[in-house]
Amino acid sequence: MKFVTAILRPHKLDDVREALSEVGVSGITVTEVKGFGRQKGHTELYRGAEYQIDFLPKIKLEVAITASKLDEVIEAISGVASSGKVGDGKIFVSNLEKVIRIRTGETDQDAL
Amino acid sequence: MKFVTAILRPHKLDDVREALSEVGVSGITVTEVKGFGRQKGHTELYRGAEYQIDFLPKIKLEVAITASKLDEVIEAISGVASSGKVGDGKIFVSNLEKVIRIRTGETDQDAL
Amino acid sequence: MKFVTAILRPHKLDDVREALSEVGVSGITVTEVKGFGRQKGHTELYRGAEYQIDFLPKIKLEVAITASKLDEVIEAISGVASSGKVGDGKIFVSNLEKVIRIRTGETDQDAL
Amino acid sequence: MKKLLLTLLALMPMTVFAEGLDGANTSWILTSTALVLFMTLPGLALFYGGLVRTKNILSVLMQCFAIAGLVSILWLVAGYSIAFADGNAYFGSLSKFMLIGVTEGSLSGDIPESLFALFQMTFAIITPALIIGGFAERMKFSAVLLFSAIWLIVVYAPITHWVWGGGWLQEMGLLDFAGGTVVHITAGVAALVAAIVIGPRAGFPNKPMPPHNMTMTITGAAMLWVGWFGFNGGSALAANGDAAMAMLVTHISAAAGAMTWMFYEWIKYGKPTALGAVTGMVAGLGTITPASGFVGPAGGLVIGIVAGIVCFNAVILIKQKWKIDDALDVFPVHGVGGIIGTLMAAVFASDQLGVFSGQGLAEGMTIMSQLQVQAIGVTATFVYTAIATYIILKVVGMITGLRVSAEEEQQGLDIVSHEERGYDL
Amino acid sequence: MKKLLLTLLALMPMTVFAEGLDGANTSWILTSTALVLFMTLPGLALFYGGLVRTKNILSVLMQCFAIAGLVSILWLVAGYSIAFADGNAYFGSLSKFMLIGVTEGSLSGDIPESLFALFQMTFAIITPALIIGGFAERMKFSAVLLFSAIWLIVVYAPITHWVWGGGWLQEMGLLDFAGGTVVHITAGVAALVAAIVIGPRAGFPNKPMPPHNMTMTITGAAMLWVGWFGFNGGSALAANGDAAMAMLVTHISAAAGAMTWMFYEWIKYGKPTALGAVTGMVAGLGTITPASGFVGPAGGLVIGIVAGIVCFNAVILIKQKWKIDDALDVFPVHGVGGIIGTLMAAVFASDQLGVFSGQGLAEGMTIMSQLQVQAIGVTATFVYTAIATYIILKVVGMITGLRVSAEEEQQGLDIVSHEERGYDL
Amino acid sequence: MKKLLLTLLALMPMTVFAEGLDGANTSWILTSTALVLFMTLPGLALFYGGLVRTKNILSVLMQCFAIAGLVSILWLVAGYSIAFADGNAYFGSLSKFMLIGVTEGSLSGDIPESLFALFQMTFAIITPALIIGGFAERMKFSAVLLFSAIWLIVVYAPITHWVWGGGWLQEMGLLDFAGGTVVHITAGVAALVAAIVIGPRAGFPNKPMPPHNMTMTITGAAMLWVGWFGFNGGSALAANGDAAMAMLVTHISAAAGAMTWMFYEWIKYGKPTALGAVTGMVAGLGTITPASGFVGPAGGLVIGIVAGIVCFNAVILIKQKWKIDDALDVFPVHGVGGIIGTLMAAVFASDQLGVFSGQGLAEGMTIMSQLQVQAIGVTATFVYTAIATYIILKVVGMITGLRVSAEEEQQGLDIVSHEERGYDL
Ligand SMILES: Nc1ncnc2c1ncn2[C@@H]1O[C@H](COP(=O)(O)OP(=O)(O)O)[C@@H](O)[C@H]1O
Ligand SMILES: Nc1ncnc2c1ncn2[C@@H]1O[C@H](COP(=O)(O)OP(=O)(O)O)[C@@H](O)[C@H]1O
Ligand SMILES: Nc1ncnc2c1ncn2[C@@H]1O[C@H](COP(=O)(O)OP(=O)(O)O)[C@@H](O)[C@H]1O
Repeated sequence: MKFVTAILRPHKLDDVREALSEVGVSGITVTEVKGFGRQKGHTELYRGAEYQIDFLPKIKLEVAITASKLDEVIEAISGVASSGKVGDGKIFVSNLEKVIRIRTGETDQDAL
Repeated sequence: MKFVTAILRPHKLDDVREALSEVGVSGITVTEVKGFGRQKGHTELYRGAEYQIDFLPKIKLEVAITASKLDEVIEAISGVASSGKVGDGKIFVSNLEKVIRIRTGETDQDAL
Repeated sequence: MKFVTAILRPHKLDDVREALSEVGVSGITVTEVKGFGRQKGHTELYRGAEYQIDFLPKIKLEVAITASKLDEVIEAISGVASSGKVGDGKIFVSNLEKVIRIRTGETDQDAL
Repeated sequence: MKKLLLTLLALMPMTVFAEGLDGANTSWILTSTALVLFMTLPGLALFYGGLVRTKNILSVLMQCFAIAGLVSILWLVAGYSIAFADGNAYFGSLSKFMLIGVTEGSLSGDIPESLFALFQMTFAIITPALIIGGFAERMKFSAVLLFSAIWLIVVYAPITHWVWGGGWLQEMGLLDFAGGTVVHITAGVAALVAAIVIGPRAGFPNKPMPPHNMTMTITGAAMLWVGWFGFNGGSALAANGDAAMAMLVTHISAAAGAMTWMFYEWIKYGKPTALGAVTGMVAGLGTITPASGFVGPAGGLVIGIVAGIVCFNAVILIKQKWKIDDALDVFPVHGVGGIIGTLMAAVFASDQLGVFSGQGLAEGMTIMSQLQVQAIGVTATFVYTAIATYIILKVVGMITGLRVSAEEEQQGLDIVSHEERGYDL
Repeated sequence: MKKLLLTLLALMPMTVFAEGLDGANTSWILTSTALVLFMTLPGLALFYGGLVRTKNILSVLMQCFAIAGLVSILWLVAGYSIAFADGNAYFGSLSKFMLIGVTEGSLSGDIPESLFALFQMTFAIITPALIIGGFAERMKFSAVLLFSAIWLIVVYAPITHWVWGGGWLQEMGLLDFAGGTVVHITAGVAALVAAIVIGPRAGFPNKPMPPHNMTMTITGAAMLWVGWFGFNGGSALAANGDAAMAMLVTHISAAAGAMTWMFYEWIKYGKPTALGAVTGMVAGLGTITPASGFVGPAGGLVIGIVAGIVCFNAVILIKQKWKIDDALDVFPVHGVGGIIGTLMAAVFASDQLGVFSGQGLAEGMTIMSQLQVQAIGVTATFVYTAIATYIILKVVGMITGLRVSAEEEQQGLDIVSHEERGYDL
Repeated sequence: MKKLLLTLLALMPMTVFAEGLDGANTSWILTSTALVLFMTLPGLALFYGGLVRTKNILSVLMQCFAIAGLVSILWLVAGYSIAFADGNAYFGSLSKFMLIGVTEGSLSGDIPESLFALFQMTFAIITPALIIGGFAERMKFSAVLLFSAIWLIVVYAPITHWVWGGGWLQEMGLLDFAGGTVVHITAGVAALVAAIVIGPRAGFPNKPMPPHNMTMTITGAAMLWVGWFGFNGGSALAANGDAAMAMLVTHISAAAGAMTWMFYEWIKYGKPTALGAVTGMVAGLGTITPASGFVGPAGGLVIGIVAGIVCFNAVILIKQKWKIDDALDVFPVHGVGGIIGTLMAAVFASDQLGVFSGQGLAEGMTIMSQLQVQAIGVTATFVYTAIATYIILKVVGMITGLRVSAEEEQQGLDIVSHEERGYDL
């Protein structure tokens, strides 16, 4: 199994979730994160003091999938999350050794 | 070493933390996340517009452990986090190559 | 490639980010988390009821790097994040199989 | 005989005799002025602010603040004069430009004229501030300012003259105690026109845009309720039974509007929401406004109930059926409320309705004849406001542009227009 | 002679002569009415709202709002009449049903009766709103509404008649200037009974349930302080020295209560908390309420200090020792405060206490004889409220059920009862 | 003849005759008192609170609250007497210790003395509360309390005596209608001295410390605007044309200050910020304060514009050039505003300026001679406050220490000083 972590623009979340549904992914976990990268942040101004805010709001989406679906999932995410502008984000893939569904105790493929 | 990530119902956190203490886990890291899965979300109503909110508040618990404790830890979590109703969450296990305790520079088992 | 996750004291974030820049890391992702470990939390007092708050605010920093940079990165983080007092946090290293830059579709080293 | 006169003098309220200043009335209008300012700042600002998304919260608060500042100055310079200086049936004059001649000794009736001008200024502030709900979350800040400034002079000040400054609607006998036409219809119609001209927010109506902070909205609504006592009660321009009755019926209508909306929603959707209750309350307040000086408690109750039902359906109609993105529902709540309130004033002012009686229509008026006058007032206000607002928007659009770019809208107005963030918790 | 009379006339305050309306008094009571409404909305709503957990914030705000709406209508329909229309020693009558006969010209004393009815309405609103602190975070919304409605008619209106409407306690000479018995004891006792009948929140007392937004609670507390000027100062029903002195002692007591609680906590637990300070302030305000029209500044100081100490210990006793989940400490703060304030009124009203003197007891009364009257007032209010509240809760329980299910409680009332969320930052 | 007299009597406002209490004036000052308390609680508390970082929010709210409590008691005990009891040119006396002799019947002019003492108490509260902005986010709570207490007695009460209590500056003819010297200069200077003595916050000026909740700051600013009507309008101590004109010019200056700062910033930095607008508004309010009873509308406009420009540059100068960490900019906004306002009062009070005329200088005064008096008033207040504040801080430092430890500052004052957290959303 694989564990896919994607860093996305916040407003792409709904589209990505739908795209994943279409390839049969039925569960995901989402975290609000702050990203720092090539994309420039914004300036803030308080009583004449200008602050450069480097961290940008991003969404981290985590999804556990069976290894065979990996390419499909990457496709699905990249397809809708890409705008072509700096800051679209990344997809990280790592190996997942085990999954347990707490409710039933099912493991691995059955637990996804 | 193993890295265990559990997605839980928020109100189970305290119980899980205690259960982990009992099996000798002394450190954990917790994140507020939003989950999407089989469990149905709720409706929100604003001036006659009904919104279906699919994302549910969940807690992500991350804990690094020595490999030999894995089963015990999974048991501990599953034991208290399960309510038998859809939405109890999952446990993901992956391999952890290295751990460093920043304060002392200790590594691996000593750093846990 | 390696995926490095560091749990840090919140006010160390800016220093760590700079230290990472210096060793050539150009992107990171940051999450606000709550940590539980050896460091003692604080007490809160509401109308005579004292609560022990065990969870402490921490920052989780995630960064994907090429394997060869691992030691340098660990050094960089440890260097500035350490205060010598309990609660400085940990660094977790795991293997990263694949990285994709969503914007361009570049993969692995090129995507970092 | 002299003794009798003396006694009479003593027994009658001061105001009857005082050709000079009446301290008690002054005291109440000083207070009312504070209450009406409080309605906009922070009342309306919070009510509206809570309803938008986090990324636009400051833009809403800032627009309310900036309008308060800008309008105050324009009112001083020319607005008050256009509205209240002697002139013709349609327009005052510039004789009170810069409030020239208004000193600490000048009176307007039995209160200081400086106070009357200030009290009216707070009405002039809230009206354009109400409009921003129509184009919230997408309009350029420069355009908001320019639009509000022109609108104040071209729409608000003249209509105020028509209704309260001795103009043609006042002559005709229009009943508008505290601003059903002047404030609520003008604001509601302007918001509707602006929403149409500027177009919907990106994603509307498919993407849900829930309020980012309902606690803020409810806090603001509560402040509106309290402040409205100054709005309607103060419009008596005296501390007497008229003021008291206006406050009482205002309160009753607010309560009735809130309860009606709440139960209606409960029945229709299965749950009573806090947003529903406070929206119904605001609808009740807006609707009673023109009628508040003329009706009795039971009349206020009916007006509040009608407000709840009609405005509820108006929201559904405009937003969900017609898909007009009047973002914070200004027209269905204030515009529609102002219209039905102005009409109902003719009915419940009558003293022929038993327990539902009001304070009586003017000599020679019947409900029907008064209704005609009210209808003319509503129509004139509606049409003039709609046309003028449309033209002003087109002009402003040519000068500054009306809308931020799609990308800026996506990022949010707070950072884009003001380089600030609402929360950094 | 005539000249003398004339001069006398001129020198004496208007009110002495005016059998008609007094504008100054009217002005102040119009203002006070706004201040008292402000205490509930948004004051109390925010004070309470900040103390609950995020998932229940809207339920608290909504309950305050809905009670304000519902009570206003019931007060119009029957509450005012039961409390203030002529009747017997225990109950008014229905002769002022729907405020029939209350026109813009009717007076109550030297202020408009419509104003008096509205001023009293704001008291009728805050009392059941105070009670919700007892059963917060677990009661069904329908049950809250039904309970509040019945309670208003069965408990609040009659007791108001006893104390202020010409009833038996007023006859007996009970000193309750602004509602120590009528408002605070009734609300405190009802909250206690409700907390016991409904049972504790899931997890109580083991699970900590810290306030979700202390800034909201402090904001609400500050509004209560300000609004209380209308509550106690307005209860003079005049803009005179009595009103002023009532406001002064109210303020002093609030300050003393806040400081006492703060230092007490500092000594006992090592840290002075903001919640402690504002709770002490509210205790000081509640406690001075019945006494505020009778005591002097130094008396107010002592009352505030006593309030801080006694209410502090009452909170510990009820919540931590007795483990009664009166969730927001309504009884220990308001109930206990009301009781000790009503009793202390008898003492510090005396003009025999040197610097601690008040305005003097009634002809023929001594501190001890007055204390007896006060004790009867307290006991009667306590017992009647307790029994009636218990019965009402049982009745409501049979009709709607009192409590949401365990699972719903877990999920939070905002989503479960209102399908809304407080924050979406 | 008698008839004439009679008629005259009837025509002239009550106040002229009344050697007794004037109900209308009393009504307005009762209201104003509530408005001024509202400025501190919650107004200023929120305005300041939003500007600090989350970890210190409660410390700010708590300091405002605790100062309100502490000062109220000290004012009762001795402050009022030092400021307003008969004494010499520099100091009142302790003859009104514990407000002895102030009963419900005592008058001060034509309002109750209890009311005058309370109205002034609310001024005494806000002044030390303003100071906390200078040392926010780092001072020990015990030190804040001790400092505020001593400062009230040693600085505030005597200077109040100088200016309003019959002291030497009043004798000299200093124009300070509502507290340019008494409130704003003293608070601004004390904050500056405190900021220097205590030293900057850790990380200043390199580390950005953006406001944690701009919505809170704007809400507080709005409340300040509303409350300031009581501050300046109430300072007329009457409900008349003076009060009304004071309120009007106050409002105009606030609006002008806000707009000036906003446009200035827009031009200079490319974006108009909400914080800029509200800061300009507060600057406009602080600056008009001493002048508000003497100038006309156009004068108010100029004063507001000058306030916006000068205070804006003062902020940049103090914070960014001089690197003094007056954390919430108390000196540049209030201190500088108070200074230039006190000076401009001399100019715009003149009735020789055409449309910019005010109500006229005192018999025999010219703009230049009045300016001299004003300059003496400013200098005396500035120097005395600076020296006394410095000494008080040194004394307090020896008793309690002034600053929390570096580690505690890092953790935040909320947990460290009060064991509470602002938000748990
Ligand atoms: N090496 C990395 N490790 C972890 N997260 C990264 C890394 N590089 C980028 N990110 C995340 O991806 C986001 C987008 O990266 P950025 O360089 O701005 O644009 P792009 O992905 O288009 O190249 C960043 O905000 C950050 O959250
Ligand atoms: N494939 C997945 N990858 C990541 N997270 C998942 C996945 N499936 C479920 N989750 C997380 O687990 C939570 C519970 O899943 P759900 O399907 O609702 O119930 P259950 O775990 O009882 O089957 C989800 O809300 C989501 O956060
Ligand atoms: N085994 C673990 N797994 C995951 N996170 C951990 C683990 N141990 C500690 N942490 C995280 O590291 C933080 C610091 O740990 P702590 O034991 O307090 O101090 P130190 O790192 O100095 O030993 C904790 O707050 C927690 O977030």
